[in-house]
Amino acid sequence: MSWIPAPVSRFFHRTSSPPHFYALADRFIPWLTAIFLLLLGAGLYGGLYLAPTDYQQGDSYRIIYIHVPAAWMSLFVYVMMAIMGGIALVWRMKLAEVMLISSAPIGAGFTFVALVTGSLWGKPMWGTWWVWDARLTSELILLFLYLGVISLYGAIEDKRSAARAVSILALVGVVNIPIIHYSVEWWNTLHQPATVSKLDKPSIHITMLVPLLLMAIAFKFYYLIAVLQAAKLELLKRETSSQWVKNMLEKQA
Amino acid sequence: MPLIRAFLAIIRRDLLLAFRRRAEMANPLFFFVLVVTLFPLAIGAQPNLLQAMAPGVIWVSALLATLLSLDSLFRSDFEDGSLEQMLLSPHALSVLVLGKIVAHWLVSGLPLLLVAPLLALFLGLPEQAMGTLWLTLILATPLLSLIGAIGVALTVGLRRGGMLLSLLVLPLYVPVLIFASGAVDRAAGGLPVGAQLNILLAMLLAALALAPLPTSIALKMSVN
Amino acid sequence: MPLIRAFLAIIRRDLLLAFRRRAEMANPLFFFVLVVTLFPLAIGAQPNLLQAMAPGVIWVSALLATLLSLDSLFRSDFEDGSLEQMLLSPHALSVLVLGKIVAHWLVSGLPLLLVAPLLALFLGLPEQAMGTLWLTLILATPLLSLIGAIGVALTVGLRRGGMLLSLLVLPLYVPVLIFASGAVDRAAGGLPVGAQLNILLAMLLAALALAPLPTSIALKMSVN
Amino acid sequence: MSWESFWYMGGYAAYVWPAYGVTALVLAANLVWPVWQRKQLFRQLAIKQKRAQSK
Amino acid sequence: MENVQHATLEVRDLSCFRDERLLFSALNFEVEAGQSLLLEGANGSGKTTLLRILCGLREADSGRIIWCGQPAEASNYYRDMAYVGHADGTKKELTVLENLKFALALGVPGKYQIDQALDKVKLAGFDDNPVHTLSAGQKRRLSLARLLITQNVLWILDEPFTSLDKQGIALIESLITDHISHGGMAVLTSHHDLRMADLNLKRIHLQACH
Amino acid sequence: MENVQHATLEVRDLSCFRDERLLFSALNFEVEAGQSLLLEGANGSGKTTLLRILCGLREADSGRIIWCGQPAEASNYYRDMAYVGHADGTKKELTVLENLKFALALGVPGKYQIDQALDKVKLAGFDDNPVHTLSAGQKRRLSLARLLITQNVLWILDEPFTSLDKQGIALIESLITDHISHGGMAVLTSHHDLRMADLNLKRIHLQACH
Ligand code: HEM
Ligand SMILES: Nc1ncnc2c1ncn2[C@@H]1O[C@H](COP(=O)(O)OP(=O)(O)OP(=O)(O)O)[C@@H](O)[C@H]1O
Ligand SMILES: Nc1ncnc2c1ncn2[C@@H]1O[C@H](COP(=O)(O)OP(=O)(O)OP(=O)(O)O)[C@@H](O)[C@H]1O
Ligand SMILES: [Mg+2]
Ligand SMILES: [Mg+2]
Repeated sequence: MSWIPAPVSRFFHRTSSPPHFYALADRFIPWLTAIFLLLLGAGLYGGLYLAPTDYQQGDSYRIIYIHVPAAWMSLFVYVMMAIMGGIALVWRMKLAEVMLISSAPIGAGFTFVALVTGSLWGKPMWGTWWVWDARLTSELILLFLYLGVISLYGAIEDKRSAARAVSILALVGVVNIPIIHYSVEWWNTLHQPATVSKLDKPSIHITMLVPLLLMAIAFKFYYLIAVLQAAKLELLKRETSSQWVKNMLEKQA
Repeated sequence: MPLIRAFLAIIRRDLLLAFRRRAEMANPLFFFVLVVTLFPLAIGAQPNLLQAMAPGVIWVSALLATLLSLDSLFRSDFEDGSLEQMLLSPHALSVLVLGKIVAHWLVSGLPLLLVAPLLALFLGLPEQAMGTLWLTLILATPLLSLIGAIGVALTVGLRRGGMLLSLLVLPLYVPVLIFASGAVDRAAGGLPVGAQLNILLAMLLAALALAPLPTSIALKMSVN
Repeated sequence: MPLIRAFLAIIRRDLLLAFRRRAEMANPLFFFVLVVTLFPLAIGAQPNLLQAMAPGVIWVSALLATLLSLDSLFRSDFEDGSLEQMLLSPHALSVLVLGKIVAHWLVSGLPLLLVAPLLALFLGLPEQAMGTLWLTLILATPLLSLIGAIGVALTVGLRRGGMLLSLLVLPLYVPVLIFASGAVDRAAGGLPVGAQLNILLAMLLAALALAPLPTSIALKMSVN
Repeated sequence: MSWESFWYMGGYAAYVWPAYGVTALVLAANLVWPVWQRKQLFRQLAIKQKRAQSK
Repeated sequence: MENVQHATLEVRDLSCFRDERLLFSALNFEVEAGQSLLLEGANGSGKTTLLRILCGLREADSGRIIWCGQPAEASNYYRDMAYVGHADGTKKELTVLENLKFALALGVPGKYQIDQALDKVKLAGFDDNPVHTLSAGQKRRLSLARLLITQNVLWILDEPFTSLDKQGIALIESLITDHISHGGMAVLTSHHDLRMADLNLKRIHLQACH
Repeated sequence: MENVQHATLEVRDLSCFRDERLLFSALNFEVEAGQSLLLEGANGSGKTTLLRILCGLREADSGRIIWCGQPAEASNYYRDMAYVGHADGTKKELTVLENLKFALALGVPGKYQIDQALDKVKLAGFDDNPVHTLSAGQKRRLSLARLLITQNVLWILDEPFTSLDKQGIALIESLITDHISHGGMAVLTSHHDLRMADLNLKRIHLQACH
């Protein structure tokens, strides 16, 4: 790792030591929460109140403010997991393992939200809850990939091995995501010339776009908060017998 | 009564075990959902075709999911010696076995009841057939557990019984499959389904009365 | 070369074992046939519907049969300690693992090649699609073994990994399913299939090069 | 715009509000669950420590 | 244990084949209350097989088992007998207490309460530990605690000392001695040399036939 | 075995946790050619775990293993070492000969031919028997025959005497003595008292920490 400048590597070493990371997370979470709430409030206000009704879709389009950010996050989190997995496998970094595991339920949550909100949007727009469209199908499969990661981690008792297993799975899965995506897209166009009218992308108005972007950034901050909370728990679980946890217990008592 | 106490203790313990092994518990459900989603992928997004296939696809998938969950019915008991202790207990073995089957259904059959309608919706099954789908699932999933138990009991002593189990059990599942998917199919077409449901009910009652006995005999043989 | 000798020895031993356990060997094949025959039963005798479904049904069944046969890839080696010995051998683990995968394909993939056309005929697949069905099977069944090996390696240390395995592996099988059944479908409709076959070939080559490494890492983890 | 028409969502209330509701639930669950679990863990550890000390 | 004083186990003309190979034939022995029987023999001589026949998990090729003067099937034999084999029938995911409670629900309550039994096998305080967190020796002792909480006269134990350290062996020897001295009976196998000198101990040596 | 005279195994500062519990820490020892090491300790003290770390099947939480002066990964360690654990890696459906031939194909040919090795472990004549027809003792001896036909210096044996009768124990003791006296090394665990008096035997006692 000689190509990494010494101060940088020192910084990583320090922040990746569990007690240090724990304290750091504790320090950051209030700030992150404040930013998240601000962005969320602004996004919701802009999206639900300020933005005009769509001339084609009526008010149902307002689902966009949660659907699209959630759908973006579902992909983003998986890519993050794969990166963490790579780091965990190559450098044996415990913190990367912890972040990987902590991300999985959050990513699964985003995927689930994208599916449900999409479905709820699809009923008024397409007249059906579900179509076997490329994007929808690959999102469903993404949910299974997340569930696989979560189940595999739960099933292996030795958590060090479990983290390794999950890192491998996340990496193999991420290689497959583009393949799945393109195969599904191709499969769909080969078979079916859009029986259901797809969303004609209306050139989105600026008053509609800004809240969408606000919500997207808000979701990123939400992810940071949630993953830090989960990582704190995971670190504690893994190091119950270590000295820093004992010290913290005494402080709490 | 000690017998009823033992029966309930078995159900309680198996549910507790299922809860402790949560990760495994959800698996038949995942498998069911996965297999159902494979079909649209394999056949292409042709709504009419999918709709016509829906009853068959859902029922075949339910069958396979139950089949794969069967292995867990006696496997761990066999491996850790609990099965021997059950055989040696002074209570009627058939009743204890029935307790295990009930627990198995609660863990692996019941969840199917909850997601099957959702998947049916995804496949485009007409709303008027939903009720029938539900009824057939309620009647037939316990039946699958009961019939399957005989097969597992016969193969639990074998190292890799999984495949053999499917060969034994799938043929026995055929009547269930025919009546259940037939009923849903007819309901989708707006036809009456009373006869099919009655037959399923009769089969369920018969299996409840008859299946535990051969299962216990087979278990005794497997432990030998 | 000692490495090639070890590679061949593994294939030879696994084939010998499969031959000694003949009864088990035939099981994936039976399962395949059984699942395919469930569909006419579930859907009723509607020739047009069956014909339209044929590529999908055959490919989904082949997938499930391979999936169920996967467990035997490392299970018995894990249980009797052969896997540990393989890990401790001075040879490159990836090559030994590839040997095991090849043997697995010879035992469980190859037989499917032989009966699938028969079943396709039985479901009414047009003759002009038979060649394509064959080609897709030749290209894609090794691919299934290669991808599946990663999943088994991850779960072989678990007591009841079977169901979890499907959850891990089926999503990864989706592209294979789509291209393979898509190709057969197009062939049945008289369309060209070169693109699909090329993609399958590319995936096969990529998997041959890439899959053994994560498989060996996962095996090391499982033995730990 | 009145609150009533806001909640009415141009006739799409039955789709929009459940969507927001599910989102809120899932996101909240993913935040609250680890915090709750951590409290639980602390409690368990405290009990264990007390037991170890009394031994 | 009202019928303890009269309990007898008689085995008459027992024989067993395994894969066409004779393991033992015309085996005759008796065990009475307050007595114990140690099966000895080289590896593969059929000790485990004999124990499993004795407790009805396997059928003998010929011969009879007689309990208190009656054929085993017609007597209270299965209620009075308890077996601990290599697999001890405890669930790894359940706690010590849950396991014992379940054993109690399947059997008939016996001489000791659950916490008394845990005390006796030196597992007090482990009530809430899942079994998979116990060491091998603790697991063995747990499987014997089951014998204490349910009512039974005859203990059938297959290598109860296997993979135990010295203290574990001593503890289990004392449990058996205690059971016997209160009018119980035991049939067991072991490659260890038993030191239960004050015991009314019969020995049967199974001859390996290969 | 050209490098036998200089072979040394050094273990430095090894430590291992299991489920948050310290099994051992700061473990240091050396074994030289012609020496053997016996690990002792109560049930669950970590003997098996240590052996598996020694042969690289498990990762230590800290510490190094040094073979002939080099870190294990950088040396011929994995070629010079052989491990026989509880599961011995023989296939029940294959014959004795087929199993040994396969072991040979995976390893490097060693001091003995297959039939010489079978002679030495008293399995001559069993070449064509499928392994599942062997008794437990014969199986154990077969798993040691594998060590004789492949080239290796260090034997790592986990309870090689378990469930063997007295003759079986004597035979395996003599095999180990023979290996050591020809400049080999062995690390083993056992609950039995070893009678290899003429051996250069080191002992390490693992303390159970619970
Ligand atoms: C269950 C149903 C649905 C699912 C699973 C789903 C899934 C997704 C996914 C995964 C994305 C992100 C794609 C990417 O960034 O590459 C997305 C974006 C989007 N979805 Fe959906 N969707 C569903 C239904 C709908 C419906 C009914 C509509 C509107 C009528 C819709 C409108 C959009 C829009 C506007 C975007 C953003 C497009 C872009 O980023 O280019 N979705 N959806
Ligand atoms: N499942 C089996 N199938 C076939 N033969 C078996 C089986 N189990 C045991 N045997 C054979 O039966 C004989 C008796 O086995 P058993 O397990 O009763 O011996 P044992 O006296 O308990 O030996 P050990 O001291 O090793 O426990 C052995 O020769 C063995 O080969
Ligand atoms: N798979 C496992 N998961 C968690 N803990 C384990 C596992 N295997 C062993 N342990 C624990 O690790 C410790 C050491 O086990 P190990 O098998 O190394 O002991 P040992 O010294 O070989 O004991 P024995 O004399 O019983 O063979 C034990 O306390 C045990 O509880
Ligand atoms: Mg025995
Ligand atoms: Mg050990």
